[in-house]
Amino acid sequence: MTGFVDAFTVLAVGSGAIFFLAGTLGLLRFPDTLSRLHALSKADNLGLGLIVIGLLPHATSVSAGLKLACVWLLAQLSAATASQLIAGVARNRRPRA
Amino acid sequence: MPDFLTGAAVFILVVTGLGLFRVLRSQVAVERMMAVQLLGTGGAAVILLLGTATASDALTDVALLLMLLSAFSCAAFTLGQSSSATATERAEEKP
Amino acid sequence: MSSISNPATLFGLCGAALVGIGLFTVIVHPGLLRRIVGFNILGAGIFLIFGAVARRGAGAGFEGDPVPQAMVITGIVVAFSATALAVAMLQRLFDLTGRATLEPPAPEGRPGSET
Amino acid sequence: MNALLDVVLVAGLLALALHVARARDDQGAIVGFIAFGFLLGLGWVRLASIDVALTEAAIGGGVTGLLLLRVEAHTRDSSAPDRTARPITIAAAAVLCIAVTAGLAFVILNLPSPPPTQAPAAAAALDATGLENPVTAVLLAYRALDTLLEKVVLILALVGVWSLAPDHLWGGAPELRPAVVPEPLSYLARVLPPFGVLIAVYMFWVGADAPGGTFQAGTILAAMWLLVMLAGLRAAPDTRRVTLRLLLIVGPAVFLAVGFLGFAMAGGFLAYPAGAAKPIILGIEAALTLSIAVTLGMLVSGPSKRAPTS
Repeated sequence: MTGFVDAFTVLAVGSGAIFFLAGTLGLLRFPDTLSRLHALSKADNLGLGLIVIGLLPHATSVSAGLKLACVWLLAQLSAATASQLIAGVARNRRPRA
Repeated sequence: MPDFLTGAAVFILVVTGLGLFRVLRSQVAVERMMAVQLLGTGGAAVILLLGTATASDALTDVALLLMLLSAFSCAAFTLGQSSSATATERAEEKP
Repeated sequence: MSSISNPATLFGLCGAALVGIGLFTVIVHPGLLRRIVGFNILGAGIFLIFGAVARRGAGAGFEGDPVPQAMVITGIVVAFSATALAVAMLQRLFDLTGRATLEPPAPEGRPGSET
Repeated sequence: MNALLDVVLVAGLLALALHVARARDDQGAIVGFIAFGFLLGLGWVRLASIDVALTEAAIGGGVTGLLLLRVEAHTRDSSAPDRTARPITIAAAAVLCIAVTAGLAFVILNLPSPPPTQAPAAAAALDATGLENPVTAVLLAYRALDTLLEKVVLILALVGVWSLAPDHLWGGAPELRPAVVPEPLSYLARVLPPFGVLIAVYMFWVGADAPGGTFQAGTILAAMWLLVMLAGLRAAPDTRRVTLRLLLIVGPAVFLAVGFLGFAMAGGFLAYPAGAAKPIILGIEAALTLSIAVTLGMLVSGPSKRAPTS
C-alpha cells in the first residue's frame, strides 16, 4: 500500500514540478506581457495544485489535509485577482489606437 | 521519500528563481509585479514540499500566509501603477 | 572553525554579506527611499546572523535557541516601525521641497550638469 | 540535498540584495525587496525558526512592501538624483563594507564551540507557563519586559508619523483609496478578509503551543484592514477618534496593568501567579493582537491627509 501511495506522490509531485518548468519557459520565451502573464498564472497554479494532491496522502491529520487544500484555494483566489489586476494595468499602458 | 520531495523543492526553487530574474530585469514595470505572484506560488510549493519532507505541520501555516500576502502585495503594486497610469494619460491629454 | 556546509554557518555568512550590501546602499545611494530599503537589507542580515546563532544553540529538544529567535521577532517589528517613520518623514520632505534626497540641488539649476 | 537547497537559497538572497542595491529605479528595487522578504521567509524555515519565518513573510513580504510602494508612487515625479557619489566615496564605502562583512564572517566562522545556549533554561521555564511554544514563552514570560517596551516603541513611532501631518489636518483621517479603484481589487477586498481573519484567529490560537502568535496574527489583521481601506470599502478613521486611540493602547495598557498586579500577586513586576500563567498570557496576547493590528494599519496609512470631520 505504501508503495502505491509513494508512486502516486512521485507522479503528482513530478508532474507538478514540470508545470512549474513550463511556466518559467513560457515566461522566458513568450513574446508579450499578456501571454507571459497567462503562462505564469495558469502553469504555476496547476503545478501547485498537483503538488498539493501529491502531498495529501502524506497529511498527518484531517486538519493538516484541509490546510493543504486551503493553500491551493487561496492560490486560486490570489492568482485570479492578481492576474486581472496586472492585466488591467498592462492594457491601460498599451498605446491607444 | 524525503529526499525526492526535497529534490523537487530544489528544482522548483531554481526554476522559480530563473523566472524571477527574467521578470525583475524586465523593462516593463507591470511585468515586475509578476515576481511576487511567481514567488508566492513557487514559495508555497517549496514550503509544502519541505513540510512533508521534514514532517512538520507548522510549515503549512507559512505557505498559507505566503499565499495570503502575495495577493495583498500584488494589489498594493497595481495601485501605484494605475494611479500613475491615469496621471500620465491625463498629462498626455493636456496638450 | 565550523564547516561551511552547516546551514547555520552558511546563513550566517549570507547575513554578513547582506550587512555589507545594505550598508553600501545606505552610504552610497543618493535617493532616500533606496537608503530606507538598504537599511532593511542591513537589518535582515543582522537578523540572519542572530538566526545562525540560534540554530547553533539547538538543545533541550528544541531545534534552535528560542531566546535569540524571540529577539529577532521583536527586532523585525521594531525595524518595521522605524521604516514606517522614515517613510512618513520622506513623504513630508517631498511634499515640502519636491525632492526625495538630502543632496543639495546641483548648482546653476541644471540637474546633472556635473557629469 | 538539503545543503543544495541552502546554497540555492543563499545565492538567491544575495542576488536579490544586489539587485536592490543596483536597480536603476526605486520601483524595481522595492519589488526586488518584496521578493527578498518571501525568500528570506524560506531561509528562516531552513534555520528551523518557523515563528520568525511567519513574521518575516508577513512583515517583510507584505506590509513593508505596501508601505514602500505607496511612498514610491507618491515621490515618483521627483527629478532623478542630481548627482551620484564621487568615485572616491564609493571606493571608501566599498572598502568599509567589505571590512565589516569580513569581520562578521570571521566572527561567524569562529563562534565558540560548544555553542552557548539558553534552550535548557527556556525549556525549564516552559513548564511553569503552561505553554508549548518556547518562543511565545520567551516573548511573554521570560523576557516580557522587552516585548512591553517594543509595544511602546510601536506607539511612539505612530506618534512620530502622525505628528508629520500639517497643522490644519491634525486629527484628520489618512487617505489610502486611490482615485480609481480597479474592479478586481474591490472583489479581492470583499473575499480575502474573511479568510485573513480566520487565519489570524487560528495563528493567534495555535501560538501558545505551535509556531504563531500575536505579531503574526496582528500583522495579518492589519493587512486585511489595509486591503479594505485601499479598496475604499471603509474609509480610514480620523486619527483623533477616541475608539481608535483606545484600541491603540489597550494592548500595552493591559500588559502594564498585569505587570503592576504582579507586585501584589506574585511579588515582582510582570511576575505571573503560579498556575494562572497561561490564561493571563492568553489575555495579554488577545489585547496585544488588537493593538498591533490597529497600530500597524495606521503606521502604513501614514499621517492625516484630510481635515477632521466636524
